[in-house]
Amino acid sequence: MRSTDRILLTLSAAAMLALCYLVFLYIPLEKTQGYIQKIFYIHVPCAWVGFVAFTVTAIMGGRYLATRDPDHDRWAAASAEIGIVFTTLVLITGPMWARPVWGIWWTWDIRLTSTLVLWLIYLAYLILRQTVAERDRRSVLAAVTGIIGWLGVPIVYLGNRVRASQHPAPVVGGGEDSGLAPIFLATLLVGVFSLTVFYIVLLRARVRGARLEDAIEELQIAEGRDHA
Amino acid sequence: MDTLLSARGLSRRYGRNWALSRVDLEVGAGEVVALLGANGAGKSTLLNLLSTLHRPTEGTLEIFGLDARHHHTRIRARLGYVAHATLLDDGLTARENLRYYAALFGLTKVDRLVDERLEEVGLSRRAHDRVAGFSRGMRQRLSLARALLHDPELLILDEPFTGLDAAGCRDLAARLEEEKSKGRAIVLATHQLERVLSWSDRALLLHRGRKVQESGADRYDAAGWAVHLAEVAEERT
Amino acid sequence: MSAFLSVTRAVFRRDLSAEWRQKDVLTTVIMFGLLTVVTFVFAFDPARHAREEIVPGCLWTAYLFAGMLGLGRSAARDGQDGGTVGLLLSPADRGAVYVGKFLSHAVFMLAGEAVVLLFTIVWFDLDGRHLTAPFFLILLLGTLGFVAVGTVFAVVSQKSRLREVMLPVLMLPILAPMVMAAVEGTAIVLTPGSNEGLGEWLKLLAGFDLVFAVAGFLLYGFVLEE
Amino acid sequence: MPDHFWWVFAVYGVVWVAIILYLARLSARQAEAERQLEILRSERNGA
Repeated sequence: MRSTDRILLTLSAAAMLALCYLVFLYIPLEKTQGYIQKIFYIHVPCAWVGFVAFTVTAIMGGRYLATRDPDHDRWAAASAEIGIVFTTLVLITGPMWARPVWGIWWTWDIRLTSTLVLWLIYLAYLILRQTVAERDRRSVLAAVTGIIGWLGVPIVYLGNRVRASQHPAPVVGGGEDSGLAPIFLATLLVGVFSLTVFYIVLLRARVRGARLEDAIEELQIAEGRDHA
Repeated sequence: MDTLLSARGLSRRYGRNWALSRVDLEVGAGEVVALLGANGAGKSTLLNLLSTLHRPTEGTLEIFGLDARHHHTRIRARLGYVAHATLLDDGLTARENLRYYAALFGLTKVDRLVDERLEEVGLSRRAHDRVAGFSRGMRQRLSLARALLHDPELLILDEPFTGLDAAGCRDLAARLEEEKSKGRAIVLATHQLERVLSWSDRALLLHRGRKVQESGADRYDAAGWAVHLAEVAEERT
Repeated sequence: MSAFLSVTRAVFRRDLSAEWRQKDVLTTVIMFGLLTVVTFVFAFDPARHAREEIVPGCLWTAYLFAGMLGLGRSAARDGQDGGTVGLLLSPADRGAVYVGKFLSHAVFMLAGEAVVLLFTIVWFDLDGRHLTAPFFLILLLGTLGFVAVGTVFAVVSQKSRLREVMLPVLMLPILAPMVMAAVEGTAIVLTPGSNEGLGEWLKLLAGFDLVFAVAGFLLYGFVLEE
Repeated sequence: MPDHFWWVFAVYGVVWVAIILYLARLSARQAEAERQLEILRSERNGA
């Protein structure tokens, strides 16, 4: 298992190096925002992984409800924990983009606002997991919250789009219509590939960790039971 | 006598401590089993598992031949549970309470059924009075009527005699004996063994979540068991 | 089908009778609704702000927080008076129970909101011109969305250590689009002139209600059972 | 260096540092858990 992770890690690192080469040395400057626009190729992949991670949480939650297999719950929890890390990075890189271009740290545009709400939904999910002690109950409540939370994300995006059409705000990452020239798109995909593979590595490591922690707890409890 | 309920290695854990550990139990159709043990011995925990209210942490439980983990809804339709709490709404009258549960259980010809059950537990005269004004004994009887509304094959009671005066206990014991004569299986937890002695088939002793003693199907007498209980209790402390 | 309806009706009627006796959900919703509106009046002096700027935000913030506290009370009561255990013991369809609870919560919310609205009309000098049909349609759709999500999370929050505190944490992020649509929609309706752009928000609200009513219907059983 | 280069590089740096530190923490936690499991298992078998 160690070897698969090592392969995935090198793949992700290689893609990241390719991304750096493309972003810093190869692709031409984007006409309107110039150099700062290069943040796009790490900002958007983070947002993408943030959303994919929450989708995995919702799917694994659903599978837990169907099978009650604790391992599904571990995947759901692990993915949420990694997802919030990436979503936090989006909320850091977003303002770092807006600052030089518009002189403001935060803009209530479509994507940043949607990411903030996703981040709050993640937080609610993780706080809920911290405040329910009994494992089976925690898994069920988290699964339901994960599914309902996930259903909310596209609606949040739709809501923001309607709001943006009525209160235009500077849009991080260019508006919908800023069609990406092929080279830009390719660079973006390299970034997405790199971070998605890294996400998989993190996910596998986190799930292994959770399995070990559960095994330890089982042993400690069995210990207690024998001496009762 | 085919088995109605069979539990294998039933355990339940709350946080780190085991409220119930590896209990086996068989209950045949129409059989009456008394569950004995001090407070905190795991009686209520076991009954919560048998009534499918809670899921066991370990072990298997089959009721009416159905696995309790997956078919709890179908099991509950054929099982009655009189818990510590009466589960009655003080603001509603006796009749309204039973009509509410009849609706939940999807029963038909509700009025006739409710009148019958109220008659059986001797509460017909109080059908239209609000439960708030009922005595502990009357609430217990109404709770019994609630649990018997859907004519369950298995009746589970958790300390039904607590809080009742001598007359109330005798009355309840008589009613339960009558239910047994109708072929209804009963599992009840109690401290007062002597009340159920004459009509219960078997007794089972729990101590610190484990089954420590089970009397066989042969006759046993309350005095013998009472002495026995005392010894076991002393040994353990 | 009739078993389904009889369960829904039984759950609905029991909630109403329990509320009729204690009235603690209604009092909570009305009290906190009015307190929030008054706080808004002190925070944004109505004289200096146009009505359509303050009233939508004020009204919906009042409804949100008062509603969440009301839901917390309702879920706590179900836990205490054995209501939930009684339901669990029965083979009643969990979806039917959800519909019953959904309707009773909707009734409590709408009743509380009506009282708060009356005071808001007086305090902000709203008159007939403002309270048009779309205004009440937004009120209804927003409340139904709130209740669809709230009915599920009221039970979830009761099972967390934080209890009522968990309710806003769980609900507010997910309710964001509903609040956005309700507030923006109400602002459009209160602004004299055409209700241009209102349709978008109504569609969003209706979609929100549908998605979460169906999700609640399917998931409520899992949460109740646990 | 083009203007804003260091700012953009800093953004990329933030992301890399964050995810690499997180991976390191996960691996450390996992190693710690493995060690603890070993101790517990040996105790149970040995005892």
